[in-house]
Amino acid sequence: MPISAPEPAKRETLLVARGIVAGYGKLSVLEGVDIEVRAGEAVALLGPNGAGKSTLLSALSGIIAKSAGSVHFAGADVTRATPQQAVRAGLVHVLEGHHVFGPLSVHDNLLLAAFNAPPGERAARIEEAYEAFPEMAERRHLRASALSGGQQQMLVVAQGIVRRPRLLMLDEPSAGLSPVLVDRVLAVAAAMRARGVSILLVEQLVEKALGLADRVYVLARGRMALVSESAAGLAPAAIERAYLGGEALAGVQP
Amino acid sequence: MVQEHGWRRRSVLGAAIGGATLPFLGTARAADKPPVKIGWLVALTGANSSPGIGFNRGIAFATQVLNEAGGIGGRQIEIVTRDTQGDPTKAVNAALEVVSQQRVEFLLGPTNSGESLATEPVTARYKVPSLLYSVVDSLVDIRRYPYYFRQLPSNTQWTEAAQNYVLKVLKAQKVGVIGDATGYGTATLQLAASEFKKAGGDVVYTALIDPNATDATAEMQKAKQAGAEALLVWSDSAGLNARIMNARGGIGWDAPMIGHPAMGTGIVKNLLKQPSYWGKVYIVGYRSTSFDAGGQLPARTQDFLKLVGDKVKLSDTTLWWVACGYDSVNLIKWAIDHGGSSEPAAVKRAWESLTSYPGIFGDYGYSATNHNGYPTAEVVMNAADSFKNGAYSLAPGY
Amino acid sequence: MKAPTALRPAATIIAGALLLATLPLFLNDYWVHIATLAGTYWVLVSGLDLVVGYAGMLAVGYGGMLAVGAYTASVLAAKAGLDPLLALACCTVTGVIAGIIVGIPGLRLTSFYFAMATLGFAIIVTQVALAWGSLTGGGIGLAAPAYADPFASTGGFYCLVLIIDALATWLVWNIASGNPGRALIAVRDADVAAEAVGVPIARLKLSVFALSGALGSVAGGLFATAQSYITPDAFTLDLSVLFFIAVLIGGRGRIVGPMIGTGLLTLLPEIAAPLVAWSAFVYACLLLVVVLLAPGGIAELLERLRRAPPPIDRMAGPEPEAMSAALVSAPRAAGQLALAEVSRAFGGVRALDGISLTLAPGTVHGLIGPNGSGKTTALNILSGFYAVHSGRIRLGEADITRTSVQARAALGIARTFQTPRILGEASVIENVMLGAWRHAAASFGEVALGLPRFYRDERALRAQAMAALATVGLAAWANARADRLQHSEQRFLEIARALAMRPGFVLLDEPAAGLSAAEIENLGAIIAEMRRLGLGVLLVEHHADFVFRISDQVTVLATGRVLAAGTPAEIRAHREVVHAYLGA
Amino acid sequence: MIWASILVAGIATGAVYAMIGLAYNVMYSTSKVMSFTAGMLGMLGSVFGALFIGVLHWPVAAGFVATLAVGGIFGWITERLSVRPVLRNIDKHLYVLSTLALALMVQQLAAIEWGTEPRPFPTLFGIGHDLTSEQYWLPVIACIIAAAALEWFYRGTLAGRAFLAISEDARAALALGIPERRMRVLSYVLSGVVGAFAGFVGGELLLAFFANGMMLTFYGFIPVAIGGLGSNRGALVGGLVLGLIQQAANYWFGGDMVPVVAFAVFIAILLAMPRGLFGAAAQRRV
Repeated sequence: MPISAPEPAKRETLLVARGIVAGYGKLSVLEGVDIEVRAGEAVALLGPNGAGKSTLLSALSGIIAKSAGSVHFAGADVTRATPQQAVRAGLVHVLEGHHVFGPLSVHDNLLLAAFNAPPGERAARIEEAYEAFPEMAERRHLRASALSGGQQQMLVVAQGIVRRPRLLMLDEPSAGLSPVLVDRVLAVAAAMRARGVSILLVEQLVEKALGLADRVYVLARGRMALVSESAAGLAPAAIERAYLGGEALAGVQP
Repeated sequence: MVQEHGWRRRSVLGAAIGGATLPFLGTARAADKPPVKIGWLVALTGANSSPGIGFNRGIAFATQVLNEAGGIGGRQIEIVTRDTQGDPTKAVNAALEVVSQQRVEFLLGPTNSGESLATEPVTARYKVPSLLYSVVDSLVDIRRYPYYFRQLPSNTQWTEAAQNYVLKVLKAQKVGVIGDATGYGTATLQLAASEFKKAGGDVVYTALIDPNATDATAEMQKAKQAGAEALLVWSDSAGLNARIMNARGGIGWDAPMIGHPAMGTGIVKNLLKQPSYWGKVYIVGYRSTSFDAGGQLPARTQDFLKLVGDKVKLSDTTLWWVACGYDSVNLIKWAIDHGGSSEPAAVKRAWESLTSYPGIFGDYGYSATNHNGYPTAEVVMNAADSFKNGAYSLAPGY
Repeated sequence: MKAPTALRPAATIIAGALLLATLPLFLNDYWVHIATLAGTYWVLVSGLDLVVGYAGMLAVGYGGMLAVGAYTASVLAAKAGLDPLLALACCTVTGVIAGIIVGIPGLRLTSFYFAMATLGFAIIVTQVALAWGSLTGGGIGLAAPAYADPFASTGGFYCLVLIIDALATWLVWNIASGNPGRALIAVRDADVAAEAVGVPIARLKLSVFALSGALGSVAGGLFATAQSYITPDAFTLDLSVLFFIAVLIGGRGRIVGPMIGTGLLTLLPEIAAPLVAWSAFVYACLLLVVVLLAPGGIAELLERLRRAPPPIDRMAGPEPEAMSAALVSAPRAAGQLALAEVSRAFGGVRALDGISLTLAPGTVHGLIGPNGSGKTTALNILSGFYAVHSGRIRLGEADITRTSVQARAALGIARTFQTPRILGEASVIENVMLGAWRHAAASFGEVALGLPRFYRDERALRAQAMAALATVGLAAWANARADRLQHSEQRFLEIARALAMRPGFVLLDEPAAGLSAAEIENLGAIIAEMRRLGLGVLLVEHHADFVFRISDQVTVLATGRVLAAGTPAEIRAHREVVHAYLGA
Repeated sequence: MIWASILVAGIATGAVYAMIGLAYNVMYSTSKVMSFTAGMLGMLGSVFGALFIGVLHWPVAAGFVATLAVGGIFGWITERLSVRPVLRNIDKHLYVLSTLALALMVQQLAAIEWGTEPRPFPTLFGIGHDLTSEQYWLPVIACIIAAAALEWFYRGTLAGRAFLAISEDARAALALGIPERRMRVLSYVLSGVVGAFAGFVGGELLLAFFANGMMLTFYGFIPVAIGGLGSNRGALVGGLVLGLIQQAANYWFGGDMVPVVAFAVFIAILLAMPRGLFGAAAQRRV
């Protein structure tokens, strides 16, 4: 569902990352990655499993250390920023894989997302999240571990809303969700973008991602394999090539 | 060759060893004769170091007095002090160091029974005349350890004094015997219980208590229920002694407690819930350092106190510890003076000929068959709550 | 590093002992006593090094072992009138028992719990010695055995200690350099890898605890005599901590380091006599400094100076033709390895939901699917790390559903891990020799005693491991520390280790992750050779084109179910697969 | 009467053990570290309480606050010196050694500076006598207060919920912008306060004695092992059980067997229930 937005060229740049090298311990997953996100746009970050997409988001949000490269966000150098500083600046990372705090209630999970908000503002922010996901409001006193997988994913995205992002980085929000729920979650992302929030979306469901995104990056084996200024004009074959290491799937039309 | 190396090492370790012996070297500069070196193994730090600190003051004082008066036959006295911290392994190392490296001619200590038991067999082969600072009976063994003489009373003398007081003065037949769960406590508990039965008494209750136990109320109640008329308490743990007294007072019981001198220390006093809980506690003491009914110490002890003046702090230690340390150095001087040399054989002969040396702590006497030198008659009981300037009053009945 | 023979360590140890035996000629009794004490402690620390240094078990309370031995020797000599040397020999028996008593909790407890348990053990031993007065003399203690000539004098006893030191060092050296040593390091650094190659972890740990207990107890027997008299007071917590720090300060997983550490720590309080009140504080400070600044200890520092620089030509090309030598003999055709209707859930989430899959010898079976589709779970179930909740696993006719990981390794099922589980501090070739664990013939005892079979094993395993390393192209790195390898090289190392198991089946968990294009080519050649030699290869991989290129069969999983299965061509044409991948 | 005294003394000592167990849990909550310093906190609480109130004659309230402050500072030092540096290390077990080293250093410092003899802890209120004296009821009340306060902190404050979040899933907490490191420091300071509180209220029972540190490290851990790591409820139950077992062992077998029995119970429970009564489930290995 394309949403009208200003021409890409006119937008100012929100996030600029250059030459990111990062990994876990001695293992370098990213080997010099550049990425940019402009204000108010949605960017899809695609790539096969193990390409380093989640690692890139973690490196941008400061959850893992970068061994080289720089990150600027909204004009400020956030290369060495802690995740807390990133969140305060509006650089928000929603982890993949239903990372909720099981023993805590839904409401407490959202309250924790408001950790860096001024105390007076917390309730209002949580209400915003409840508006986006009314089923969370209904279950506010339920333990998060009692939620279904799809509901847990909603909760994680809701935690993203509570953090009031300028750039929302969503890591595989569709994983483990039924198609209906996938659409719900992506609709929330689209609505946020309509309000001017930039979106960086990592997604396995390529078509869904392309439906939302203005631009596309494809990451393969720790490097950018493809950068496209237009999601709509992207040939599926090109993505397949980038995905599968150079060979397109023969005779298949997605 | 060995000596040479010892000397060389000493220069390497000069600072270390010098630091430990420094206080006593002050007047030794001009002496052209070699000093009389006395090894002194003592727990100055670590648990149970209070007696060691007291003994140490007496030894230092005697050394100072004698050295100022010209030493022993013109030889200055040098005390080689080693802090053993109450650890037998450290004590053995230190003992070997002073005998084989420092080549001391006399040995004092260690002050803790576990340490003495370990160092004695090790040092025995060096034939160094030694004064024992431990009460364990087996340490005096003329056949195996011919150069060892005990200056303190033995454990048996202690338990006998306590048990005589219970049976003859307090006229109590039924006792409870309590020890702490340490080496000393377990051993003395057995000794005291069996000796008491032999003497015709009735041991109605025995208990070993963990020295860190938080509470002894249950033990006191059990002892009371068992019909104990008095308690024999053998623990050198001040904390436990205080807890026993607190428990005894807490259940409103007033059976007398008789036993280890540690029950009379200022530490115990501080730990008591009420000062009155210190009443009816009688501890092993000595006639020489006890106030009589008129509040007077024996004349010889009074002279000693005049000599001491304010040179030795007595308020936080026990007079008999200081006196005992003072006597040790003087016993060594006596042996060299009377034996004619500091050769082990001569010293041994001299001490074995000693019938009654008038020490401050007591009248020592040894013979070729007896190396326990302290007279049993001088072991008495003191009232624990009568502590004043390092001494106690005689318990009622003397 | 040449293949070990009995001669080299023996000669080194004997030369060292002879050198040390001259000390009494130069030193007075005091220093000889200190040397005796250091030697006595080394007997214990050598064994403790196997437990703490090699196996990585935080056994803090080994002062208790010393007490066990001291009382054994003293009680037997004093009460039973045994000859002191015989009494010392008996210490090994009580030591083995005490070692196993400490070891059993060690099989189940994690680091801090185990450290606490061993501290408790040390407390209990002294409490029992205190309470059991009729035997131990209680608080009064008892006299230690005195040896007859020629061990009666200070120097003579010192020589006896040296002889036992040499023996202890010999035993520990053998264990450490042989199969058990490698397996222990594996238990410490990569326990799942140890399991996967078939190391019977519990039995191995208990053997090591028994040996270290025996050594600790013998040390106790000697300690008693050095002390001449023992009371429970002698076995302080400080002593336990000293032993433990000696291992750490020396550097875990080595022998020379802890030996130096033991010497230093015994000497320290003697040299710094005025600091006696502070000695415990100094020990603790040392421990903190070592842990924070040099966790590898002295030995690691020495190692850094000694290690040869890495070969310039980092990755020599693999030589797949060497694989047959690595496998020694053709794999046994045990039939097909099959999952039948297997399900497995984790906390309510069905990770696998009725999967069937067959892996035939001499074929490559690719297993692909999106994240969380159950690929790795399937691999873990095949190798035995996860139990199934329903369904069967068969190897040929045999049902191996409930067979342990180790037993499956023995049946010829080898695997690699998504994150390489290597022994970083061991050399590359030792990592591979670990894989050949099952093919060593010598028992723990034979290794300890350095019997001929141990050396035959070592030579054979080393040759086989070299062949495996040549196969994957790491032969030039054989003697380098494994953690100096790059991540991609570590993947090949794992494959070499799997080959050293002489397996019938190899399960590869994302072997191409993090590999360069050239390395992927090499990997392909190696897998092709596996197939040619008759191995069944399961390939769990994200890299789809690679899987399609080299697989005979491909199974696609999605949300725990088989989405498609067939030849690569069939799968490529499968519409749902494309959907699963591209979400179309 | 004997049974009453066993019960009263057992519950009182058990309460002190339970509070040390709480201190263990608070440290564990944010760092997954079990620290040998837990018992040292109790020892410091008694020693500094006795120093401030008994020796320096400060008012009880001032001495109490100052003691808790000392505990908090030591908690901070623990985190800074022996936890933070090793958390980065791959070999996570190093914390066992670094905290052991720090614990031994503190114990030795206390032995040298405070002395190796137990010293009295002042009576604070002087209410009750014998079995109703404050040395028995004070630890129990304090333990209830500490447990309730922690419960309120965890459930009722954002920082407390952040602790739970970090222990549940540190990465997710980090991603939410919760400052993990500052929270960890806070948890160590809090644990220091709880531990010093335990030593302060247990001072009359335990006396101000340097060797109490190791004793409490050991006996404070047993409740955690019994109750399950991280479970405050478990620590309370475990502390009570241990206190009563010790008193009973003392009664039936004698003082020399108390550590033997306590240790045997510890091992038996660990082997039977490695996760304790209320422990969390094991993690996946591969």
